[in-house]
Formats: sequence, structure tokens, C-alpha cells
Amino acid sequence: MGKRTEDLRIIENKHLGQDFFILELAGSSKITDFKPGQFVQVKIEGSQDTFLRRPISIYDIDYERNTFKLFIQIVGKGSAALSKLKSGDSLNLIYPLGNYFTLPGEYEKCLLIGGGVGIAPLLFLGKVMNSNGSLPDMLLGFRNSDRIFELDKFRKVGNVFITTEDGSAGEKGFVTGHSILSEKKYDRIYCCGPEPMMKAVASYCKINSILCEVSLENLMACGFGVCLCCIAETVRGNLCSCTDGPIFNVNDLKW
Amino acid sequence: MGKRTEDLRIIENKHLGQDFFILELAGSSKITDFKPGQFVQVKIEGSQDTFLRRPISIYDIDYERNTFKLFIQIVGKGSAALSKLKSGDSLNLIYPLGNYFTLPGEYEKCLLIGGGVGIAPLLFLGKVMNSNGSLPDMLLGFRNSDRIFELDKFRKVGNVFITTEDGSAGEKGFVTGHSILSEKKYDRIYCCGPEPMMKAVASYCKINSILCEVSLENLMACGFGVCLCCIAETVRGNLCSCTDGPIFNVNDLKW
Amino acid sequence: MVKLGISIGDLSFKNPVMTASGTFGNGIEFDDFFDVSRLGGIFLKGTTLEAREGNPYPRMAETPSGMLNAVGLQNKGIDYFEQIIYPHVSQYDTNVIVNINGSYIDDYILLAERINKLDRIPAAELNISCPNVKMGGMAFGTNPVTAREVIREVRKVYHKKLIVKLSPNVTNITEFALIAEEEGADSVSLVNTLLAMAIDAGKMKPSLSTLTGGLSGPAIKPIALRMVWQVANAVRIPVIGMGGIMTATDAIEFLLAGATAIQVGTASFIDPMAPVKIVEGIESYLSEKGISDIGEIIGYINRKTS
Amino acid sequence: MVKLGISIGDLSFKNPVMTASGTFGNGIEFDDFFDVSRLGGIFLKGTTLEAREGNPYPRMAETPSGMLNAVGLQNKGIDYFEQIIYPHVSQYDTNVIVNINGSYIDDYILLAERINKLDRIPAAELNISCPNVKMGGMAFGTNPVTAREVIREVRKVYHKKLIVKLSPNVTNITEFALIAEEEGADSVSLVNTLLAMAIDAGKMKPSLSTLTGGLSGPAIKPIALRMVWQVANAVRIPVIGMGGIMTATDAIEFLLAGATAIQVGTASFIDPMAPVKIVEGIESYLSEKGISDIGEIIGYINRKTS
Ligand SMILES: Cc1cc2nc3c(=O)[nH]c(=O)nc-3n(C[C@H](O)[C@H](O)[C@H](O)COP(=O)(O)OP(=O)(O)OC[C@H]3O[C@@H](n4cnc5c(N)ncnc54)[C@H](O)[C@@H]3O)c2cc1C
Ligand SMILES: Cc1cc2nc3c(=O)[nH]c(=O)nc-3n(C[C@H](O)[C@H](O)[C@H](O)COP(=O)(O)OP(=O)(O)OC[C@H]3O[C@@H](n4cnc5c(N)ncnc54)[C@H](O)[C@@H]3O)c2cc1C
Ligand SMILES: Cc1cc2nc3c(=O)[nH]c(=O)nc-3n(C[C@H](O)[C@H](O)[C@H](O)COP(=O)(O)O)c2cc1C
Ligand SMILES: Cc1cc2nc3c(=O)[nH]c(=O)nc-3n(C[C@H](O)[C@H](O)[C@H](O)COP(=O)(O)O)c2cc1C
Ligand code: FES
Ligand code: FES
Repeated sequence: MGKRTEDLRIIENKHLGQDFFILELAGSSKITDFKPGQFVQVKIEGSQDTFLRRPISIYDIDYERNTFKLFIQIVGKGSAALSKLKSGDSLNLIYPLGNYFTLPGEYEKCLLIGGGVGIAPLLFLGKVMNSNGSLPDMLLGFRNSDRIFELDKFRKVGNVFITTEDGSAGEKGFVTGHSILSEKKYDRIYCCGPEPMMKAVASYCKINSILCEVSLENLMACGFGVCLCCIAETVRGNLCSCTDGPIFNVNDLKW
Repeated sequence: MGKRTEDLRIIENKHLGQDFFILELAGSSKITDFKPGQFVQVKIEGSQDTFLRRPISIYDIDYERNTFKLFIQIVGKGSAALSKLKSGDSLNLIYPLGNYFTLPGEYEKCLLIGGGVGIAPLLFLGKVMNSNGSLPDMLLGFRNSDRIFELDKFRKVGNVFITTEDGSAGEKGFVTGHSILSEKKYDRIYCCGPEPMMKAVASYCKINSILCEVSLENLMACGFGVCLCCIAETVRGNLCSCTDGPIFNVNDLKW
Repeated sequence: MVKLGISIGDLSFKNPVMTASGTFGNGIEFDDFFDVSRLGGIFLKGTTLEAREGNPYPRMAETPSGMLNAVGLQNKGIDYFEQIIYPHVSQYDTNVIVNINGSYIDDYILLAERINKLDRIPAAELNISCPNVKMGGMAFGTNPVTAREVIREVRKVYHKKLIVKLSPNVTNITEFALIAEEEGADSVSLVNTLLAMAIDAGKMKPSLSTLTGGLSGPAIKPIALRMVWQVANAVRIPVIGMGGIMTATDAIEFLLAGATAIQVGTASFIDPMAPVKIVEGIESYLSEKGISDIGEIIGYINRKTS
Repeated sequence: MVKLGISIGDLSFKNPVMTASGTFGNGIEFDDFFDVSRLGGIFLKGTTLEAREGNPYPRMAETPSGMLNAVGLQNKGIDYFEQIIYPHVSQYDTNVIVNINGSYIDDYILLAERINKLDRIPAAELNISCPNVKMGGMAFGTNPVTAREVIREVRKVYHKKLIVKLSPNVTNITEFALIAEEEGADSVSLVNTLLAMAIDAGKMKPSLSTLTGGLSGPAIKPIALRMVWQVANAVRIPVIGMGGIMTATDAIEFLLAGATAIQVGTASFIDPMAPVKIVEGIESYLSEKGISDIGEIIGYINRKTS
């Protein structure tokens, strides 16, 4: 169908505790063209200081009900305004945007690594893998156990391993220190989270010759390739993380 | 108590039909210092294009419950945003602002003339006159009968006469053409409404040597006398309609 | 039916709504959203002779009712333009205009010569006002001597419609508009972005890699409108106005001030349909006012007050 | 305890938060809201020799994240100031600074002489940047020759702290800051409002009686911040920054850019408590960062990047 801009109706705004919430939206057109790793650009109404849209990954899709979800963390004015929306309110989106994760070959062993709200695009990715017949491992890192949500969802799509910085759940420390990485051999790692984490994962993958894709969270003005503000430095020059990304193979990035 | 700025809680937002609504607010401090003709400066949250506050007259006061009301017409972005507020929401005000109507002497006969949403400050004025033992006449002008609201309230504080431009209620035409003006003699006329109406009333009063006070609706940036944007040209020079007004004796205005 | 067409010399535009360079890519990115041919014209991303990578990330900062950018003319150069972009944009049934840039006057001349040969490009916008490049750009456009020189040299080699894009970062913008007119420009467009800065108080450092960037969006509209009004009253060539136009109402303000046409910039980032909605909005405004020709509102406030 | 005090030469201020001329009346209007003596200083409404009525109504227009004003220096003149306002403001335990204006250089001189005699006024702000008067104001401040002349003449007769208020409506604001410094000014303050315009599309006419007015508020913050940064890097005298400061975070951005102090303007219209909230906010920011002296953040980004 191509990119489009539409007012969508909010079906539910589920507050998870801490600063996290999930918006469920009713697709107005068929949303079967969404691919894992893609994002939407959300218009923020009712906030005097937010002029630009905000990019948010597609977290989950329900093809039967034609709805999809966004998993959002409140970090500033825009996300705070979004957190106040109620079911029935409408939200203007530009979507679907960006490229998407490269799906693995039939027998490849995959690990999905997420940190904090960076787990968002991995659920959808995991589900698509499931529908292709594979059950990925998932390594999710959090600051502490209070910030872990939706684990049941992730457990349905893969084998979940946890780290927390304070050891309040799973293994203590950062994802790159988790024992699974020394125990198992993966063909592909998909990663989304804070930049330091993605860089650590990228260097682990390079050393161990594992194919690795990361999802960048660069600042965006447009989201569809016209402002050239969101660039990532790559071996092929500056590329837009909103059209050539947000998913990049780490070998392409100048990290 | 002096001027103050406070977050007040909305008790009710009553939509009247057409573009009119009434906000009832719970005073946090005692509101016994409000005088008829005074106004509040309302901060508009959740509207990207409204930077400045909006001046709104005090429409009605309930001393027992320590609440007061604002009678508002939707004419643009700010009033539209206010119309969406719900009971329980909070609203930031600077208040009470401006001078006030001069109350009549004991035996003076008074007429209160209001046009459209300009009837707002007259209810409070009428109530204060009642408490001083007088029952004013009230001449209220509207575009048509669909735009007449709250008449029962006004009938309790005075003898109400109506004009509509299309004759759908009361006498047809403008307030200045109403028969009451030729039938009765008034000592004082108080007027609030569109500028052409106030000017017509002012010239009627000058010709007939009637004391007349009008409430101006000049554009305001601050509302408390510091920006000098809201000036009215008077025989004493340019005066701020937010501190020296909004109530002016028409003999002082260069109309 | 309302007449929306306007013209710059003998070049006609089906309506006065165009897109601002650097905010509309090469049009292609908007094909999904609407039929680009419905616009009066499109101004493509700033082009240079050689390919450029632009400035390092971060290049963008959100500000109250606006944004800063410090893209710095990232583009793939004129060869790529001729081979890849030109064939595509040639298919649009609208005026496709190239925004030309350089570090030295010679760059501008060489580029203008190349663009001059492209049949389907009826006009070029000479950008002497980019605030985000170390050499050229705004340095040319804020100095009357160099501004005159670059316009004069380009005019010699460029034989189609030449539009000079002015910088708002000057004491007296009419001075530069008059220079453009004197040197034979067919039109001036204004404003480019205002040189500005954002600082992240939390991180205690500038938000942009380049420290300063260009401010665009509604925040600058009142300044842009003032400059368009001043320039329209000073020159006889048509003025193309821009700066913070988000809605048809904004566009109409520029027309009333004296702009013959307008460009929609940053608005497209927030609503990719903005340009076409503005075409429709102008049409309704004129119908509602009972005005049959857009020409009647162009410069209307100047006719009334002078 | 965090040290918030700053100084301009030997004049000390208890904190760097002041109020911008024309947005704080004569302080008196704020007595109901907070204790004005808590501020570092207050800049009073622009004063002229004679009483002035200012420009006709309408004088104000709301714009995206900002406003236009065309007040035009309405004030009651220096006699009224000495007799009525001065006795009142003398009671404040803070630096009370008069903003002086004129149509001719002689007006400025005569006024400066009168202000010089007032014991409780430790400084004067020389306004050569008002965009809303037909004569004087911005005309002085956008021309290097007249700017130098008026500063020089006022400096001869004014012996306390002289602060020159600069116009942002120039190509190169550092040129004017350097002139002020060369002519012996103790400080420069910037920015005054940007010349701008608003048009009512519905009514098809300009929103202000004067057609153009001065833009203030958050819309101009990125431009003001850039100019303050440029000037702070060019002169050695202290810089007082302003333009769109609404919150402590905004104020801190100006300090990081190199301003020694800041003025709160339009923000006071929306929140009369803004100036005092900003004092408190700066204090918390410093505490949270573990910074004990405000001096450490003044010009911080310049120390880091140079
Ligand atoms: C492709 C993509 C997908 C994303 N998916 C999600 C998602 O699924 N869920 C989610 O919660 N967030 C996601 N984000 C991040 C989200 O866009 C930002 O958190 C959001 O824009 C912040 O807006 P705000 O108004 O709340 O914060 P602001 O008030 O704008 O900023 C608050 C603070 O966060 C910083 N900040 C804001 N955006 C970014 C950024 N992109 N990178 C680094 N720092 C930033 C600011 O500098 C500031 O310090 C995604 C970003 C991208 C680019
Ligand atoms: C002292 C005072 C008391 C008031 N009391 C009331 C009241 O009790 N109830 C009520 O509904 N309104 C009252 N008003 C008017 C009210 O302030 C405006 O209607 C409101 O500010 C409009 O805001 P907006 O954002 O909805 O409209 P905007 O979007 O700002 O403007 C919409 C249109 O209305 C015009 N407009 C806006 N304000 C004014 C004005 N003050 N005068 C003339 N034209 C204007 C604009 O130019 C524009 O064309 C009062 C005004 C004053 C000065
Ligand atoms: C991200 C971005 C990139 C831009 N690139 C260019 C450019 O390449 N050439 C040019 O002449 N102007 C460029 N501009 C300026 C715009 O064309 C326009 O003059 C300016 O943004 C003001 O209009 P607006 O407020 O409607 O965006 C750019 C603006 C933005 C925001
Ligand atoms: C209504 C109004 C009146 C002003 N009057 C004066 C004045 O008399 N003298 C002066 O130097 N500046 C005057 N200014 C400019 C302010 O002092 C300040 O420089 C400008 O508003 C930018 O700051 P801000 O964005 O914080 O308001 C005035 C500004 C406004 C909005
Ligand atoms: S965000 Fe505009 S090009 Fe990527
Ligand atoms: S509105 Fe500011 S002085 Fe009246």
C-alpha cells in the first residue's frame, strides 16, 4: 500500500507501571504490509512544546482484529502527552516507515537482544520468526526487576533470558555478560536498546563473526527520507536511518 | 488578598449548545474579593497555538460553595481548547483582574444591556445589585433564539427584555431599537457586547444624558498592567483596559 | 471556478504553492502520499557539483514551534542528479526547479551551465543563503559585493528563470533583493533559515554537531512575513515567500503581504500532505470570499494602505 | 549552599535573574505576586524625557510560541518617574535599572544626566534597539556609526554602570557589541525584539496598527541564544542574555552559552511568578549537578569546545 498518513483510533492505553505504557490502535486500512523493525511517526497533539512527530516502533500486531500496538517509555514531553491518551481518542500517524530486519534462513540459530524499551521491536520480530517455524532465544536486559513488563508475551515467542543491572531478576549485569552468550553459538543476533549496549553487542558479534543487525534510534524530523537529519555514518557514506534504516547490519556502521 | 495565580479545579463544564459553555471552578482561596466586571486570565494548556492567556469575565459566584463560573463562547483555538476540559481537570488562572462596575446610588434606575456572550459580566452585576436591594432591568440581544441560554438565571436577578436580529424571540432588531428605551427613563446603563453595539448604546446615553459604563474586550497580553498592549484611548490619554478598565465610563472614551 | 495560476515572467505555474528546497527530497518520497503534479512547482534538495556528505550527526534539534537543522547540503552531486533523479522528476506535470549551491563562484557557474541544458528544468534557485556550510552559502548572501558577483556570473550562463534565494540574516534584506533585480534575476525567494543555536542544559553541550544551525518552522513566520512584505514593496520582480507556512491561512498571509507564490517547507515533515492541502485551502478561501482570481489578493494589504 | 551571585564590574547582583524592560512594568505590578527583592535586578519600562502615548491600538498579536508588540515606548516621562516611580522602586532591595530612550542623541544625553543623579539607580540600559518607534530606537542600533555616537555621548555624562541593549535585526551583532565595549560600556544586553509582522487573513489586513512590531517569546530563543553565544565569545565585558526565556532550563542555556546574567521578558505575562521560579530552578539545577558556584557554568560550552 505504501506509506500513508491517517487518524487512527486508540482502543486501549495500558499503563504498565514505572514510565511504560502500551497503546493499541485500530488500523483503518489493512495492516498486513507491516514488517518487523518498521516504525510509525506519531503526531503529538495537546502539547505546546512538541512540534515534530515522534518515531515509535511497531511492537505487536493482531491481524485478526486488524490492530497493532506501540510500547512506549515516558522520557519527555511527547511521550508524556501520549501517555495521557484514552481509548476512543484519535492519533495521527505516518506509517509504515523504515526498512526491516532481515529474516534468518531456515536453520539459522537466532538471538534477539533487547534493552529497556528497546525490547519493543523484538516481539513482532519473534512472532514472524515463529510463523516461519523457528523459536528464537531472547536476551532482555533491564535496570531492575521493577522495569520488566510483558514477559509472558515474550515467553510465548521464544526462550527468554534476563539480566538486570542490580541482579534483582535474572543474571546480574549487562546483556553482553550473560552466560548464554558463552554457552550457545548463534548465527544471527538482532539487537535494539541503548547505544552503548548495541555497540557492545556489535563488537561481540564482530569478534565472533556473527551476523548482527541493530535498530538505531536517531533523532528524526520527517521519518520518510526527505530532511536528511537522521543519518547514520556507514561504510557507504551517510545514510538515512529512517529509510535505509532503522535496521543496519553492524558491519555497515562506522562503529 | 490581591492578585494571585493558582491552579483551580473544574467542578463542571456545562455545554449549552451552539458554541457556548460554562465552566464552574472551585476557589482555592476565599473568593469574596471578586467584584462585578472583573475578569480572570486563563492559561490554555494542550493547544499548540495558544501562547498567551485568555481574558474571561467572572459570570457568577456561589459564596457558600466558594465556586465561580465563566460563560464562554468558542471563537478560536483557546476557547475551543477550554471547551474540552472535564470536571476534575485543573485550570491555571491569574485573578481577580481589572476594575469593576460602579454600583448605583440607592434610588437610581438601572438598565443592564448585554449582547451575545457579552451578557456574561451582567449576571454577577445584577446579583450584587439585588443584594443592595434593587432589581435592575436587563436588555439582552442575540442573533437568534437558538443562541439564548441561561435566561432563567437572569430572570431571577432582574426584569428581562430580549431582542433578536431575526425576530425569533423578543423584539426584532438590535438592542438600541428596543421599545423599553423609549418607554422608561434610566439613570444608569451598564453595557457589554460587541463593539458596534456598545458604541450605539454609548451614543444613546450621551444624547439622553444617562450615566453609562461599558466593558471593553481589548486584546491583552498580560492582563495586569505591565505590557501596555490593551490600551483604550481616553480623554486622559491611553489607559490600560486591564487595570484602568475593562469598565470605562463612556464619557472618558474617545468614541 | 477560481483562477489559481500565477507566473514568473513567461513561466506559468498552475497554482502558487511550491515546496521548499531541502524539505521535499526530490519529490519521489512524496509519491506515496499525493500526486506531486498537483502543485505549482517543486524545488528539489540543494545540489552541488560534487557529491557531499554534509555535517556530522546530530543535525537536528526541536525548538519551540520550529526546528534547527545543520544538514549542510548532503547530496549526490550533479552527475547523479542528471542520471538518476532527472529522468524521474521529468515525469511530473509541474515545474521542477533545482536549488544550486557552491563553495566558490566557479562552482555555481559550472552547475548553472549543467542545469541550463536540462530541458525539463525551467528554472533554478540560486542558494546564497545556506547557513550550514563552511564555505559559500550564507557567506555569499550576507555580503552585497559577493552577492552581486555570484548573481551576475550565474546570470551570464543561465538562460532560463533565475530565482535568487535570500538570507534573512541581514540588517536590510531589500538591499539584497534589489541587487538580484538589478543583476537580472527573474524572481527572489525568501527566507532561508535563520542562524540559530540550541543547547542541551542537561548534557551541558550544544545540540548540533556544528554548534549553530538554521531555524525553520512557524517560529520564524512573523519575521519571514515582514521580510516578504518589505521586499515585495521594494522590487518589481515576483517574490516567492516562505518561512513557517503550515496551513492555507499562513500561505494567504504571505500572498496578502505581496508574495506571488509561496513555498511549503518544514510543514511537510509533520504533514506530508501539507502542500496539497494548502492548494485546496487557498481555493476554498477564495471561493468563500467570492474572489475569482488569486491575483486579487497578491499584495492586497499594500494596495490598501499605500 | 550554592553561590548564585554575579557582578558587572563592581556592581554585584544576588543572582543572575533580572526582568526585561517593558515586561515588568515598574515592578510595582508584581508586588502582589512575589517579593521583587528576591531577583538579581529589575529593568524598568523604557523611559523617555517627555511623556509618550505610544502607538494606536491594536498593539499586540499572538504568534506561534511568541507575540508581537508595537507599544512604542508609552511612558509618563522622566519627571513622573522621579516623583512617583522612583520613591517606590527605591524600596526594593535589588538593583533597579532604568531603560533609557530617545529620538535624538540629545534626548539620550539629557535623560542619562537625570538618571545619573538618582542614588538608588546603579545602572542604566541604553536602548538603541526598539523596533516600534518612528525615530531613534532601532535606527540607532542597526547603524554602526550612529550606534557608536550615541554610546560615546551617553558614556560622557553617565558615570554608573552603562549597559547597551543590542538589536538582533543586524547581519553581525558582534560588530555592535564590540563598538559598545570600545566606547566604554560596562555590559551589553541582548536581544531586543525581532522586527516582524502578522496579518489577519480573515480581515485581510495587518494585525498591528503599525504594520510591523517586535517579536518576543520562545520562538526567538534559538536566535537569541546564537547571538548571545557569538557576542560572549567576542567581548570581554559581561553579557546579559534574553529572548524567550520561560524556564530555568532556558536561562541555564543562556548561561552555558556565555551570558553572565539573563532577563526574563514575555514569560512574566503568562506566569508572573516566572522570574522567581527561575531563580529557584537555577539553584536546584546547580545543586543536582553538584556545582557550588554559578560562575562555573557561565560560558561552559565555550571552554569545552575551544
Ligand atoms: C526508529 C525509532 C523507533 C523508536 N521506537 C520506540 C519505541 O518503540 N518506544 C519508545 O518508547 N521509544 C522509541 N523510540 C524513541 C522515541 O522516539 C523517543 O523516546 C521520543 O521521541 C522521545 O520524545 P519525547 O517528546 O518524549 O522526549 P523529548 O522531550 O523530545 O526528549 C527527552 C530526552 O530524550 C532525548 N531523546 C529524545 N529522542 C531521542 C532519540 N531518538 N535518541 C536519543 N535521545 C533522544 C532528548 O534529547 C531529551 O534529552 C524510537 C526512536 C526511533 C528513532
Ligand atoms: C476583559 C475581557 C473579558 C472577556 N470576557 C469574556 C467572557 O466572559 N466570555 C467569552 O467567551 N469571552 C470573553 N472575552 C473575549 C475572550 O477573551 C476572547 O474571545 C478569547 O480570548 C478568544 O480566544 P480564542 O483563542 O478562542 O480565539 P483566537 O483564536 O485567539 O481568536 C479568534 C478570533 O477572535 C478574535 N479575537 C480574539 N480575542 C478578541 C478580542 N478580545 N477582541 C476582539 N477580537 C478578538 C481574533 O482576532 C480572531 O479573529 C473577554 C475579553 C476581555 C478582554
Ligand atoms: C532540513 C532542511 C533542509 C534544508 N535544505 C535546504 C537546501 O538544501 N537549500 C535551500 O535553499 N534551503 C534549504 N532549507 C531551507 C528551506 O528551503 C526554507 O527556506 C526554510 O526551511 C524556511 O521555510 P519553512 O519554515 O517553511 O521550513 C532547508 C530547510 C530544512 C528544514
Ligand atoms: C510588550 C513589550 C514591551 C517592551 N518594551 C521594551 C522597552 O520599553 N524597552 C526595551 O529595551 N525593551 C522592551 N521590550 C523588549 C524586551 O525587553 C526583550 O528584549 C524582548 O521581549 C525579548 O525577550 P523575551 O522574549 O523574553 O520577551 C519589550 C517587549 C515586550 C514584549
Ligand atoms: S528523519 Fe528525515 S530523512 Fe530521516
Ligand atoms: S494586557 Fe498587559 S497591560 Fe493590559
